[in-house]
Amino acid sequence: MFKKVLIANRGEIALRVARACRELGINSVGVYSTADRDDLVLRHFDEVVHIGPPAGRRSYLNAAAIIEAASQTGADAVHPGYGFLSEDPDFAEVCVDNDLTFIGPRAEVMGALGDKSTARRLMLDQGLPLLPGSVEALRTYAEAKSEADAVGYPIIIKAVAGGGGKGMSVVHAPDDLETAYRAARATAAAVFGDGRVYLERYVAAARHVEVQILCDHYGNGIHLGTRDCSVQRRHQKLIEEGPAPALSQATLDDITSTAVRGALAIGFTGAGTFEFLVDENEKFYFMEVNARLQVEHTVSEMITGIDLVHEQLHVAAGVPLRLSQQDVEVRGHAIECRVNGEDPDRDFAPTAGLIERFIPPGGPFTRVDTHAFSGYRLGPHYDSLLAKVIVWAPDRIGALNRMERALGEFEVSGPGVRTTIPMLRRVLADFEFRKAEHSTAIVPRLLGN
Amino acid sequence: MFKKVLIANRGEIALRVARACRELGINSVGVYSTADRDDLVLRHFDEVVHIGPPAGRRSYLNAAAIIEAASQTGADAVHPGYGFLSEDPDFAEVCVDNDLTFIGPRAEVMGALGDKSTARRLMLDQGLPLLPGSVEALRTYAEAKSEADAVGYPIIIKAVAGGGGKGMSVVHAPDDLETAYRAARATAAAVFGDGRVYLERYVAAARHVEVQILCDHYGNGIHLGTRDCSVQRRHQKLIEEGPAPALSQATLDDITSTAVRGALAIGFTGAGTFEFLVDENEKFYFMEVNARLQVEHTVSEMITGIDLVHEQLHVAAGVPLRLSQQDVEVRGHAIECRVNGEDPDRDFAPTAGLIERFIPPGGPFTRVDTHAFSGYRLGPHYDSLLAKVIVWAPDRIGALNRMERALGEFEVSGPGVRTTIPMLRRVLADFEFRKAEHSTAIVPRLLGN
Amino acid sequence: MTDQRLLVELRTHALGLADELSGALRRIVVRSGDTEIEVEWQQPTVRPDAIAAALPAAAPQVAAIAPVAAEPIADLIESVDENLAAIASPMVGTFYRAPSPDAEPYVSVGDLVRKDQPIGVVEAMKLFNPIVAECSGEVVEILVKDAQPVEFGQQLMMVRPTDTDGAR
Amino acid sequence: MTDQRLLVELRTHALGLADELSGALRRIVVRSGDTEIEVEWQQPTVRPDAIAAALPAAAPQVAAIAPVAAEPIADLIESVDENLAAIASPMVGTFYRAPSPDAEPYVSVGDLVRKDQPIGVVEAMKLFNPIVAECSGEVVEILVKDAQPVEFGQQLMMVRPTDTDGAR
Repeated sequence: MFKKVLIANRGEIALRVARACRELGINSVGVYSTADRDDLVLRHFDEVVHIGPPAGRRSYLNAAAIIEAASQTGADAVHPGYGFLSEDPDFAEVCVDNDLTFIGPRAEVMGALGDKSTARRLMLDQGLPLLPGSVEALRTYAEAKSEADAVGYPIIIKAVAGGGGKGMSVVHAPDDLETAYRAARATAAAVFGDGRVYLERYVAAARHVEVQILCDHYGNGIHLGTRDCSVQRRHQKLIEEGPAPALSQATLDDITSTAVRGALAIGFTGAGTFEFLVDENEKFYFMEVNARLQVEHTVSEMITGIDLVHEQLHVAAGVPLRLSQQDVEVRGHAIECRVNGEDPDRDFAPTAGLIERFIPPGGPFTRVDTHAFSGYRLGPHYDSLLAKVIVWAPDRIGALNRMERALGEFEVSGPGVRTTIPMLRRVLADFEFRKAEHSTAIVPRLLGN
Repeated sequence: MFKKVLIANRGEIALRVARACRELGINSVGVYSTADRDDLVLRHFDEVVHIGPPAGRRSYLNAAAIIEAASQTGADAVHPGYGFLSEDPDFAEVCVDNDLTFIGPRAEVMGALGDKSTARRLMLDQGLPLLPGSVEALRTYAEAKSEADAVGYPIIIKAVAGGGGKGMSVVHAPDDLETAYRAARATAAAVFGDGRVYLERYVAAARHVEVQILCDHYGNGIHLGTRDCSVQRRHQKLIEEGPAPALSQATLDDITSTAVRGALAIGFTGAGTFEFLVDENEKFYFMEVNARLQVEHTVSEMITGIDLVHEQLHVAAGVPLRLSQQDVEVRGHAIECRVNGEDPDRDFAPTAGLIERFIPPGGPFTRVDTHAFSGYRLGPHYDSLLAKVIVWAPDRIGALNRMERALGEFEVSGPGVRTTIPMLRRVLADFEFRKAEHSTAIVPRLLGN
Repeated sequence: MTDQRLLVELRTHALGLADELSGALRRIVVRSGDTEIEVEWQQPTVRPDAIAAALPAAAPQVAAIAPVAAEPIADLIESVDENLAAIASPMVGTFYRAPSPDAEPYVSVGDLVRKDQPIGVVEAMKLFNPIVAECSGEVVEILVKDAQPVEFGQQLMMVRPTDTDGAR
Repeated sequence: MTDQRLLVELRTHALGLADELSGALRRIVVRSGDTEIEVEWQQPTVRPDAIAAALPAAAPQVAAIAPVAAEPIADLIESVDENLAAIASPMVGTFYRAPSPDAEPYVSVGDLVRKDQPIGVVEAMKLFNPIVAECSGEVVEILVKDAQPVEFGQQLMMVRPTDTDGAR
């Protein structure tokens, strides 16, 4: 097992990993930018290194600074968290070049999965169902047009190098295709430095269902059940729950075993997520693989009792999987709500300011992952996630009621500080959501757009 | 089910019950003394009533004020929490006289269990094992002497009306008996208004093991597993864990079924705890019944996934038990640490003052039940419990490591504020404790007394 | 009075209030015409008015009418300013203005009361507890209705004391 | 009273109140007619030194020497007071005082340096990055040893500027 792990991230996920390290007797090294230097999160690490100024590309995305910090402190592994460098195959390679274990899949696997076109080809070859559309990148507008006609409208154009919901464009009619195609290429080139795009059928009222995967270096892989992440605003998840509700056990079994098969076929190692779209007939289609820990991994932890970061650290250190699939028993229902510092009245723009009072919820079967506290200053530099609230109950309605209680007692206040809590409570109270009849269309409906 | 429940308590347990009410869609009525009027706990209730000045006997022990508050607000039941009026059969009776459901056992059962002499007689009749000693109250010193000689020294003298570790006296040699006997009688008379005492064999190095019981009004009863509460300082529990470690499954099965049998035999209803002493040969002896929710009920919740207060409310409302014994699956290991505002350098005297910074632990499998927050003023009027930290893990060592992590990140600071956290961490790090070879002698050993 | 004199006067009063009032103060405003002194303290802790302001939709409804505890400072300032004394309920119960349904009220607005004179009863657990005036004076306001539930400490009446023995 | 006089008066009162009142003040307003003085204090918040003071036993050990970030205020006060300017590392890496192991150090204590003169290198990812003086002056202290790991922003040297162009 590792002796010292550098955590190349900030906020709640850096704290999450530091907690796992402390529980396993591993020393942790935290890194921080000037913007985070007063943060009480730093007390959770055994050592800390100041790596750069506030701008992400000069601090948390600064591979050189992070590698140097790891060398200085004698760390033997780097945990990238999510976001920042977590899906950067070059960074994974630089870690290895510097005798550091990168806690994630091998660089080449990550590279292949990061290219959506390659990932789709790989999964198609393994017999995973894809939505009708172009597997490879579209080379010309003519190709896009013939593909779209074959698939039938509406279609969605996505960036091959994309992810996290960025650079997607829905086209409802043939007349809009050319403009959308050229705009999507330009956006992809600007945002990802790679103008390639592909298209597939657009399913407006689908469920977003994903499978949590864990694989070791010896060809063993298991899943930790499913999560439904259909409650999204502009492809940003707001609420996640597990197991995915309103699906038959046969579908759940099918989707999980499909994911494990796909993961093992491509030599995936570590913790990852297979994302699927599920239509109203419970047909499911492979979307993409997230080759890292996800924000919502907590949901899988609550329903399985397995600490995913503990297991992730073990398999990264070369330990064979300590769990077989039979050891994974999904029990009850868990929900996570993301409390972001955003202003719903200003189109969910991030808010900044001093959080004067921060009293997270507590009590039975209620987990809070947060780096905030009374006196925390929410800055403008990074994402707006303030806290994740996760609750568990024996059944889904019990979990919804518990979450409603938990959000109701969550106090976040300060001048100018606004959060997603009111929006989250609206979703929780929604009749369709309570009946688990919702799809990715729920938030647009509630917001009236 | 109840429509409105008045919670006749304060602090974390009032909050605990209010949370359950909110999750079940029951309106809650909070009561508060002048000392608690600024408390943010009040926001957790749907309505609040100011019942009296700070002194407990004029507020939280003031049955008339509580009954009036219940009448005013139209509550249909009263939850007494623990402490205060929770084990007062007269109060239970007054509730019933005023058409209020008292959430607890029937007054006569509570009365019988509150009299240790009656309780011992009842349990002996049901075949529960008692420690050698006097079942009934001792009438004279001569009787005490002959009983002590028969039992063999050391012996312990306890008040018939006692509880919570108060009024106990250990006698190591015959010469000390008379003084101890007369002092114990005087103390019992002064503290409990009832001078009767009994004696039994004193087991210095025993484990304190208890069984969580839940019974309905239709003769059904189940247990929710065991808890070990051997880590005590002067009979005040500091750390509780479940299931009781280092006991064979046969012993655990025996002790739990014995408790259920005893509970059903005496017509117990609601949530309660059967306390046993277990010696090094795993022989166990009935000690007493706590006819109420206990501070450490959280441990049972974490290992069974059952919300005990939800179930308690249901059975009190006349709903048959919703769980059979087979539904109760004990999974993993849970530990609770009581964080009290006490000064270890002044013999654990309660401290008071402004808690400037209060940052409870969070993250995976970590539960905090607390009424405190940054800016909370810890007053001198009530007990010193500030927060309960409960963690779960698949095994005991994992739970100990997680608790060590959780306590390590718990920030409680303010001028003059001291807590039991350092003491708790000493116990967690103790070699004997980690091996689960400890007994009730552990805290005296660590404190060197 | 000149502005200058007035300021000194206001300051004296502000300081006097800060000195004499108990509890954690939040704000004192002393004003006379256009002249004003306002002092606000940092929020040392959670005060009842802060709680009220922070209450979400599912906020507690105080069971009876707003208790004395809810706005202690405002009340105190008012009573100091106007030299009024409040009579508060010593217990939770039901307030009655008269000894029986058919009887005349003990007191009405405008009545003069003597110290220790009964001004109403609070019934709790079927016992009727007489409430007496804490000072002699004139009843200027009755804050609760007949047969109204009251909390501990809830203000029942305001009295303008006629002597200084029991003004506070 | 003239506005000028009045302002002086108001200020005197504001200062007097601030002096005489106890507790953590948040705001004082003194007004007379159209003239007003308002003073508002910052809210208490979490300061870095408070954090440092509150660190428990298992506190982070800063990997290298205490970084500039750890005590920004103290540092600033010191350098202002003594009129010294710090040269800080622009990156995480290893500081070297000389271009090669056998060479003489770029600078030593007592040396005069010109603005933009190299004073050391920081090696990061096998690249050597020259560090230059930000102002002309005298090297009064070298805060890190040769071949010592440094953080971003860590102070390397203190210089007493000889002109004002780049004192900070």
